[in-house]
This record gives sequence, C-alpha cells and structure tokens, in this order.
Amino acid sequence: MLDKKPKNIFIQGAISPQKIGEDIAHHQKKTQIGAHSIFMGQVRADELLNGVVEAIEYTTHEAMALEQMHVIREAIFAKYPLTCLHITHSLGRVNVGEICLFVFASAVHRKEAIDACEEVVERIKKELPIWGKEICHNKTHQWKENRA
Amino acid sequence: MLDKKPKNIFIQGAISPQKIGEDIAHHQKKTQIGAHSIFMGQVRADELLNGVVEAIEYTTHEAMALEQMHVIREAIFAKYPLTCLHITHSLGRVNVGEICLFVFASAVHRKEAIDACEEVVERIKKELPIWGKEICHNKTHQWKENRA
Amino acid sequence: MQVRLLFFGNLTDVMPSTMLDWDWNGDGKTVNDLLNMLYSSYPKLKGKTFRVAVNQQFVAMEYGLTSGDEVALMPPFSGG
Amino acid sequence: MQVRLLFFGNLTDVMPSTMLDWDWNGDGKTVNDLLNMLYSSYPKLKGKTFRVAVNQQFVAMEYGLTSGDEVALMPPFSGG
Repeated sequence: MLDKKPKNIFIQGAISPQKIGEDIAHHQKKTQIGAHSIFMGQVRADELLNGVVEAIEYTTHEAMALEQMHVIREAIFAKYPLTCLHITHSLGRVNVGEICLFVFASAVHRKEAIDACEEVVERIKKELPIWGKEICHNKTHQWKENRA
Repeated sequence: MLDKKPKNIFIQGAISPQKIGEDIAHHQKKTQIGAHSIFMGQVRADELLNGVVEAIEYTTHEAMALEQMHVIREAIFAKYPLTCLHITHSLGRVNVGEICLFVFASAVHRKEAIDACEEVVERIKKELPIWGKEICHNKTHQWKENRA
Repeated sequence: MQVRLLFFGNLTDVMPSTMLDWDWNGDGKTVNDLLNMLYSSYPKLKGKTFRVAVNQQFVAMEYGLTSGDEVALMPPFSGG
Repeated sequence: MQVRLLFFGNLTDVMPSTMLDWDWNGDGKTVNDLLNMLYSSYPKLKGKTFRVAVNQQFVAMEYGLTSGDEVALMPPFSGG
C-alpha cells in the first residue's frame, strides 16, 4: 500500500539528466516492469513582451503541495495498476534548457504507464500550489501561466 | 524538412540508461523545447507455460523496418509540431530488466510531445517487422505476441 | 485576533513581503472581511485573481476566521 | 526461375534456415503457387500465420513473381 506520510517531491534547482539516467537504471531490478513512461518539463527561452526568458524561479506552499501530491498519488494508484511512480519538481532557479519537472511511471504494460504519466502531469500543473516566475535577461519578470 | 534517407534506429543488445541520460542532456541546448515525452520498453521476467523468461532475442527485416520507420516519422512530423523525435530499438539479445525500446519526443508544449510519443510507440509495435523470441532459463523459447 | 497571511505568485509583486501577521481588535471576521481590510491598505491587491486557503484548505469568502489561522492567498498555479 | 525466400519469427522454428534460394523450371508463378510448392516440402509451414512481402512490399496471393525477387514470409510483428 501507499505510505501514509507525503513523500517529498521537491529539489532545489534543476533536475540533472544524469540523475534521470540513474533513476532509470535503478528500475532494472524490477523485472515485472515492461513499460516506463517519462515526462520532463524543460524551461523555454520564450520571447516575452519585455525580453527573453533566461530562467524560471519556482516557489510553492510546500506543505499544501506535498499533501495534494499525496492525494494525487493515491488516486493514480487506485486507478492504474502501476509498479511505481516517481515525481520530482524543482524549486528556486532553473535556467533555460534545464529540467524542472520529472514524472516517471512504470507498469507491466504500456497503456497503464502512459496514461498514468499523462494524468499525473496534468494534475500537477492544475492542482499543485507552485508558481513560476519567468526571469528575463534584462531583469524584468513575468509570472508564468499554464496552458489548459 | 525530413531527411530523405531512412535513419538507423537499431542497436545491438540493450539500450543503456546512461545513454538515455546523455541523450536527454544533449537536448538542453534546444531552448525552444518545453516538454519531453519518453517511452521505454523493458524486458519482463514473464512466467510462460514452459519456464521464466530470461531474455528476448530480437530479429528484423532491417531494410523494411527502416523504410517503414521513415514513413512513420514523416507522418508524425506532419501531424504534430515536434522539435525532435529519436527512436532506438534493440536487435539481438536483451536480458530481463534491460531496455529494448526507447522513444523520445520533444516539443514546445506537452500535449504534442505526449501524443506523438504514444502514437509512435503504437505504430512501432504494429508496423515494424521485428520479432521477439522469449528465451527461458531452461532454454525453451516462445515467440512474443504483442497486445493490441 | 491575529492571522498569518501568506502571499504567492504575482501577489508578491504588490505586497511588501510574502508573509504578514495581521491583527485586529474584537470579534472574529470572515475571509471576506479580512480581504476588505487588506484592500484598504494594499489597493493593488484588489485587481488580482486568487483563491484563499485557511490552514491549507481552500475556503469560501464566508469562512469564519479563528485567531492563529494561516491564510494563504493563491493566484492560479503555474508549476511544471 | 529463382527467388530468394526469407523466413522470420516463428517460421524459423519450422524451416531449416532463415534464407532459401528456390528454383523452378518454366513459367512465372504467383505467390500462391510458390506457397503451395513450399507446403509440399515443408508441411509444418502450412499451419502458420504470415503475410508475404515481395521486394519489401506486401503483396496479395495473386502477385506474379519475377526471377530474382526477394520473397519474405512474415508472421505478426512483436517488436518493442
């Protein structure tokens, strides 16, 4: 069953590709897994009205975010027969080209892993109290807005 | 536009998690990318009637597979505004717990990356002339059958 | 009575800090009453879109506050 | 006439090799004719499910073969 205590999902700064490779490697012992689905969010050099984005600074209400993430995890495990589900989200500054969100769902068959991964990504964007401040080269900023 | 010549997608043996981490890292220069969607197939220790799977040996009609993969790539790029799409499939022996298929789709926004990745996986399984021979510990084998 | 106010996202552009302890004399107030007091002191807050969470649960404008509550003002989320 | 036969997947369990050069005298034959000749020599092939690709294109049973054709017998795919 699921842990009672919400797991931490936050790390300070960007998520390194090397860590992602290591996380994948750690799943090779779980020989019942047949399919992994991964989503990664990467900070874009968007052209805003006032300049080009060079980083996003993420802030959160950590206790509320972890509690809601726990609710999402429980709902996803109840809905899909997953082997495991790992989520990491950055806080603080993440530069353009770096990874700020990593969702990793594994299952016996592909359909469950793919559907669960997508649903987790959508719910994270809609339901977790996290805010992204887009910082431009000229030090102006704009608050990120998520697409529906 | 797309290359005229079909790209190779095959490697001999398993796809290493470290290579996947490196592939992810190589995309950090592409600062227009906002979303990556990855699918990985992993060889399962399935219990068959005659024994437990310890590896799958993949064979293909390489020229036909690469030509069909080229057709799929063109259709996917025509349908989804992707930044890039990378596919690797193993040939030869891949042991239980190792990765045999890696599909990596990147786009400005998440919806395109996720949908394209899933469609590529489905089309690879249905349309590429590749066969998996499940080898058991006791040296018996069974030919893999893909789920619909 | 005193509540602890927390501000997030674009609200931090119009507030002097991300946290504010807010006191008043007398009876309990609703979230709506509290916001009206805040709007008097920080008129730029008034045009903003946000939801209110008290002690980490979203509440309606009529919710009655208790001394010691944490009141978080949260604009639309933009994680990921 | 001669064609080069290629066998894949579970067909390799019932054939002596994955490749076979197959000769016959006289006129061109259809894929169907060729399969009937093959079934006489390799009766275990008969129960198998497969499609036929000639020179890397899937063809119908009535397709007329030309000397030098590559004829691939392909059971259902199971990549990934």
